Amino acid sequence: MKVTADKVNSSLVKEVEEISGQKVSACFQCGKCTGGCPVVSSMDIFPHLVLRFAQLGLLEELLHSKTLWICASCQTCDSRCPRDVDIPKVIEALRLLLLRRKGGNRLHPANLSDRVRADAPQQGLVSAFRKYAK
Amino acid sequence: MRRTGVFICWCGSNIAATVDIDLAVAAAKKMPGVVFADQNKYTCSEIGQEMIREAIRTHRLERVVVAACSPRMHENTFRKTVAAAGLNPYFLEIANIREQCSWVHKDKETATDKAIALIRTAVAKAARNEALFASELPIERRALVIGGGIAGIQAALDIAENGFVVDLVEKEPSIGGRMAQLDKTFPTLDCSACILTPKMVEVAQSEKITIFSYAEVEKVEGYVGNFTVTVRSRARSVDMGKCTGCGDCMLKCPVKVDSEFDLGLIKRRAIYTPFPQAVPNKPAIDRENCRWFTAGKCRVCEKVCPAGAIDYSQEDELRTEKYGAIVVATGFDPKKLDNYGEYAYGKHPDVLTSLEFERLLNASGPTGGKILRPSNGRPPKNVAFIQCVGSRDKAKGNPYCAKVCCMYTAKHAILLCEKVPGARPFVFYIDVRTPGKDYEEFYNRAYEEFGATYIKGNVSKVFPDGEKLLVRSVDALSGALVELEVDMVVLANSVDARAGAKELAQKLSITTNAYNFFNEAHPKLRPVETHTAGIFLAGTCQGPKDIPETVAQASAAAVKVAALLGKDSLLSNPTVAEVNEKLCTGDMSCLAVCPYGAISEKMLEERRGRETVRRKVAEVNMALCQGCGACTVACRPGAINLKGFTNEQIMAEVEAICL
Amino acid sequence: MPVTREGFEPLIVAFCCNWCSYAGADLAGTSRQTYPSNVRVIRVPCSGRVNPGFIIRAFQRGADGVLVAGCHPGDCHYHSGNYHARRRFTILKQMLDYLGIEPERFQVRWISGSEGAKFSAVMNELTENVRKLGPNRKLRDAR
Amino acid sequence: MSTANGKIRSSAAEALAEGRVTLVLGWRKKDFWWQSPVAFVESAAEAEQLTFDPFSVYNPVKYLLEAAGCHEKVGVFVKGCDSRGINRLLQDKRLEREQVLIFGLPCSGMVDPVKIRAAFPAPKICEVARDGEELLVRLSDGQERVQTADFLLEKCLTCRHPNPVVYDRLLWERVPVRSGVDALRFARVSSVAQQQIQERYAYWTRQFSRCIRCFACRNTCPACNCRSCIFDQAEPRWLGKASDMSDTLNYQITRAFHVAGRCFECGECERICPAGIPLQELNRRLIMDIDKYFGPYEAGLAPGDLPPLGTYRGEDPAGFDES
Repeated sequence: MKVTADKVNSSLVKEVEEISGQKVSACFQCGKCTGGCPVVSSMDIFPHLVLRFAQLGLLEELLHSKTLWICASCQTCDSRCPRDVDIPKVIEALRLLLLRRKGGNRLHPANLSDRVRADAPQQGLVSAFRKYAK
Repeated sequence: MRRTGVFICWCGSNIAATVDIDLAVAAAKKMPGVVFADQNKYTCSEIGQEMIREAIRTHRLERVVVAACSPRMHENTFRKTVAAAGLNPYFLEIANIREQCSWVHKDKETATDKAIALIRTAVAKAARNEALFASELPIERRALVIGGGIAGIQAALDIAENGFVVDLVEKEPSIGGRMAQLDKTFPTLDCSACILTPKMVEVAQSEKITIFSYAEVEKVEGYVGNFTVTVRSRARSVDMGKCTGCGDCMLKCPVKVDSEFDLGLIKRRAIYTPFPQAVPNKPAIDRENCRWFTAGKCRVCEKVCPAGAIDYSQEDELRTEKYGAIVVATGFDPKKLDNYGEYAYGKHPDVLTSLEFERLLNASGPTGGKILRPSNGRPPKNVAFIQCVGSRDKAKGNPYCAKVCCMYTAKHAILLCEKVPGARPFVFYIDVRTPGKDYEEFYNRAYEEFGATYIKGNVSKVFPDGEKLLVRSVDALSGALVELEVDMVVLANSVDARAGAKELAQKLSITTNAYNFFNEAHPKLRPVETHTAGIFLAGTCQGPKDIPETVAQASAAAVKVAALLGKDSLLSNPTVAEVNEKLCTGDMSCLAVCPYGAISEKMLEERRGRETVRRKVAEVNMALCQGCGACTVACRPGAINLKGFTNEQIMAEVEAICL
Repeated sequence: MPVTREGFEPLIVAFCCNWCSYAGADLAGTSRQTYPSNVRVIRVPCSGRVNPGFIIRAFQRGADGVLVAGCHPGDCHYHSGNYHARRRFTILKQMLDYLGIEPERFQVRWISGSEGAKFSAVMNELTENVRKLGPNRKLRDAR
Repeated sequence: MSTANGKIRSSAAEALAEGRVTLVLGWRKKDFWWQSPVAFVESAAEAEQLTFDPFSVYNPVKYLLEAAGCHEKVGVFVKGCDSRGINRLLQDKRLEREQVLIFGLPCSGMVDPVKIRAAFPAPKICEVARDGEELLVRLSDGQERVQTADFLLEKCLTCRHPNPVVYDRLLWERVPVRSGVDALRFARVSSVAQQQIQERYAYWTRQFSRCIRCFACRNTCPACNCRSCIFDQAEPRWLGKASDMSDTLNYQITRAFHVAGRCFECGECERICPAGIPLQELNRRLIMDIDKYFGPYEAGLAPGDLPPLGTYRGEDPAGFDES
């Protein structure tokens, strides 16, 4: 694991912030989230470190971590965070990053027939993109 | 047209290299009203100034325009120059052709054009300049200090030392404040009382200082040099003249209530002094709890008082006095912990705030200085100190750092180890901050010498577990989860502004920040002044700080007060608002936007035909007005104007600058 | 407008409060942060002193852009002048826009005494934007 | 005779006869069917002239400025909109509450003569009277009944306060606020605002090109109650004398700015304008902005409040690029 300028400046960090609506940079690693996390013992990267990794652009490590799938989004951390960071949202953003990345969009809007595009309900289309993107 | 002289400065090559001075002089000569224009290499030099004085005399100049550097640089210099030649200093205008022209533009032709436009603008304004005179305001040579903690005490002593009379107003029955509640002080471990009480006594004994304890500021009027303040002294029910302070009443009083001074860890009586070394050392009856006042029977204190000093019929006393200056030193409140259920404060008796722990350490405290668990009266072994409780917490506390907790917690850890052999402090921190003389070394001792364990990790939750307390956290450095069984938890709760600070700010017309700490006039260069002239700040009412800083600020405020009260009179700023009563509608739109309370209503009597009619108009108090001009825009009919920046002057500038 | 904008040099009048923005302008000078000479500053004690009438008059007399610059909110030397200015000019700017007068010509900015670089950047930007808009003909009087 | 007229006449006559007031401001019928201007009644006998009909649109409040100076106490009849004008004068300290005896008239809307004329172009109209929900239009050749709602003034269709907000006596039952008022209130403003900037400029300059600077809008406006108006001052000359678009814009912008946060939508400016300039539209635009930026505010409801431009909040948003 190595911190480099490229990683710190990675656009992925911005993407995580954009998806989650959270400011990753706000965290000062007080650890209150980790201390109270009910499922922390099964995590490989602790919640406060998720934020630290994200701050340093160590996203590959995060995306391969078990933590993303262990977090139960119980919001205990969020309710105590003095920096007002909604950590479950950040973790959800990381999951999304991973989901969106897998395989790319198999179904692309451009490939749809005009009829489908005109008639298919909006919600159906969006969920179809999501499904096929996985 | 006013006979105007224009003096264009080269400023060496600073201006002359970019602005064609000859061209500018030629252009200036053609401007309306200009009867003389010339240039000088350095107008601010003695030769340059003499040239101005000479031209005023020989050309009978009525207005002077200097085209040179920024008015922020030399406006005063040149005002004195024209005054020396017999003109009103406010007949001077400056055209800023250096900072805002030659230094920021490269092309000589356009820079010269602009310089000429700026000179034309200054000439147009100068033609409308009127003679302005600073008026002299008398000064009341008496100071008021609000708050009798260490800040107020120090300020009062220093002002008195300078020879001025001081009234010190304290809300509680005794002065002393928060510092009186402390045990030892970092980083020297001096006993707080040992260094504070001599100062309290000094205040009591000073001929220049009068203490008004059990009293609060009710109303503030007036302005720098001439404040009129009403102080309400609450009915003490004890005749201060007769009371000898023997304390018999306090022993016999049958009513016991939580001691505020000891934060409810022990009881006091309904007639009480907050602590044994109180100054004045004379009790007050807390009427809300006194049996005579609540139930109409008892009068035990009256019976036992050998001096006959008990007086149940006393009433609040209002006293109005004039002051030249005011020092505000009202201190802080420890943060209430209602938002922090996770720390089990109030749910388990062994979870304490730092100030409560401080009382346990104190020899005159509830345990006589022994650290004992409130739950079972036994000394604790493992103690968790939790930092930043309600500090650095923008989610549900204060976003700012309370500044003192890192240091007093190091002190607590050391004192715990000293007092309870075998005890072990665990300090849960986010960052440890120890800037200050000998502070880092003190903190180093806490873990090197005394073996305090510092854990970087905010405690997530404290679980009461029978006799014990379970503390859950993480050590963010090692990544290890922390689960600690302790006997006591001490919460370093944040520093809040005093409840009531906002109301006091309104009374004083000073401002507060978002957290109700009083605002200084400038965060760096005017740290003890407020925006309201004559009102100064000392101590934690301005923001969290420790004792040395508080004392330094108090002394600084005292110097400011002394400098002010030492003057013979004050010169008022003449560029103040002025009401044209003919145009004034009296709707007081101006009053609504005045930040200084400088505008008031006045009843005008005027003749209309054969009748005398009365109507309301606005009136400006020249001493209060600071010349911002917000009123001039609020006034729709343009009836209120700002001297030195009148509507006429600015309109003329606009017209000239656009030519 | 079909006018050739080649060679059009806009006139920008900037009302600067004495305590922050005028000091910022001075700092731009001392640190030689250049900006176009199209900008001409009128010193006022406070942004709260600026009467909308001054702004309209500047436009009438040929200003192509007008800037009011004051202390940042919370930093007003007089506590609240810039807060009042903010309300007044919020209304004025929306009104100009509603009447079809390019709102870009009228700007309000907060520039502190330490923001010399910002002062010069704002002046560069404003001059450039107004240059693109072309001359102000809508409010200008006949003279 | 309608009961409304009966009530206002007896109320005025009573107050005058008892000496509680020495002057009553109301309305009376003038020469034409569409005119019911403000009447000044000083005796119980004169009170018989008073009328309250679909054309009593004139706001009598501005006259209080003069009247209150000459009379110890003045009676005044007010509709909902007029009553907000009283609060305007109270807030501006131009009137003391004790100086007026206020008769409140809940108002279900005034009729627009233009709409009537458009509906009855040919025959001569003799009288238009209210009859329940309908209007009775007496023509030279007979009479017709029409629905009142189709003929109301625009300002009445968008009126949020048809019932007086300040009064000593309410003369009859309150009327309900018209439904859909909120949607209509800013409809005109929004449709102009949605145009391109050049179209807006063209629209407004077309409107303002008719302005002859007669100052009627200012003179009639209860919010324009300064003793001396800046437009009349010579030094500094805030407003040029030339009749060009530049100074007309200067006048209109300044006028609108001076009533910003103070205009209570009585619409008198627009009604009185001889050139038919939609001044209320501009005033409403400012109301819209004040609501948007400083929070919803309606002038003329609480005389104790500071108007929006007389106060501020630290966290106010700015309507300009604050960067």
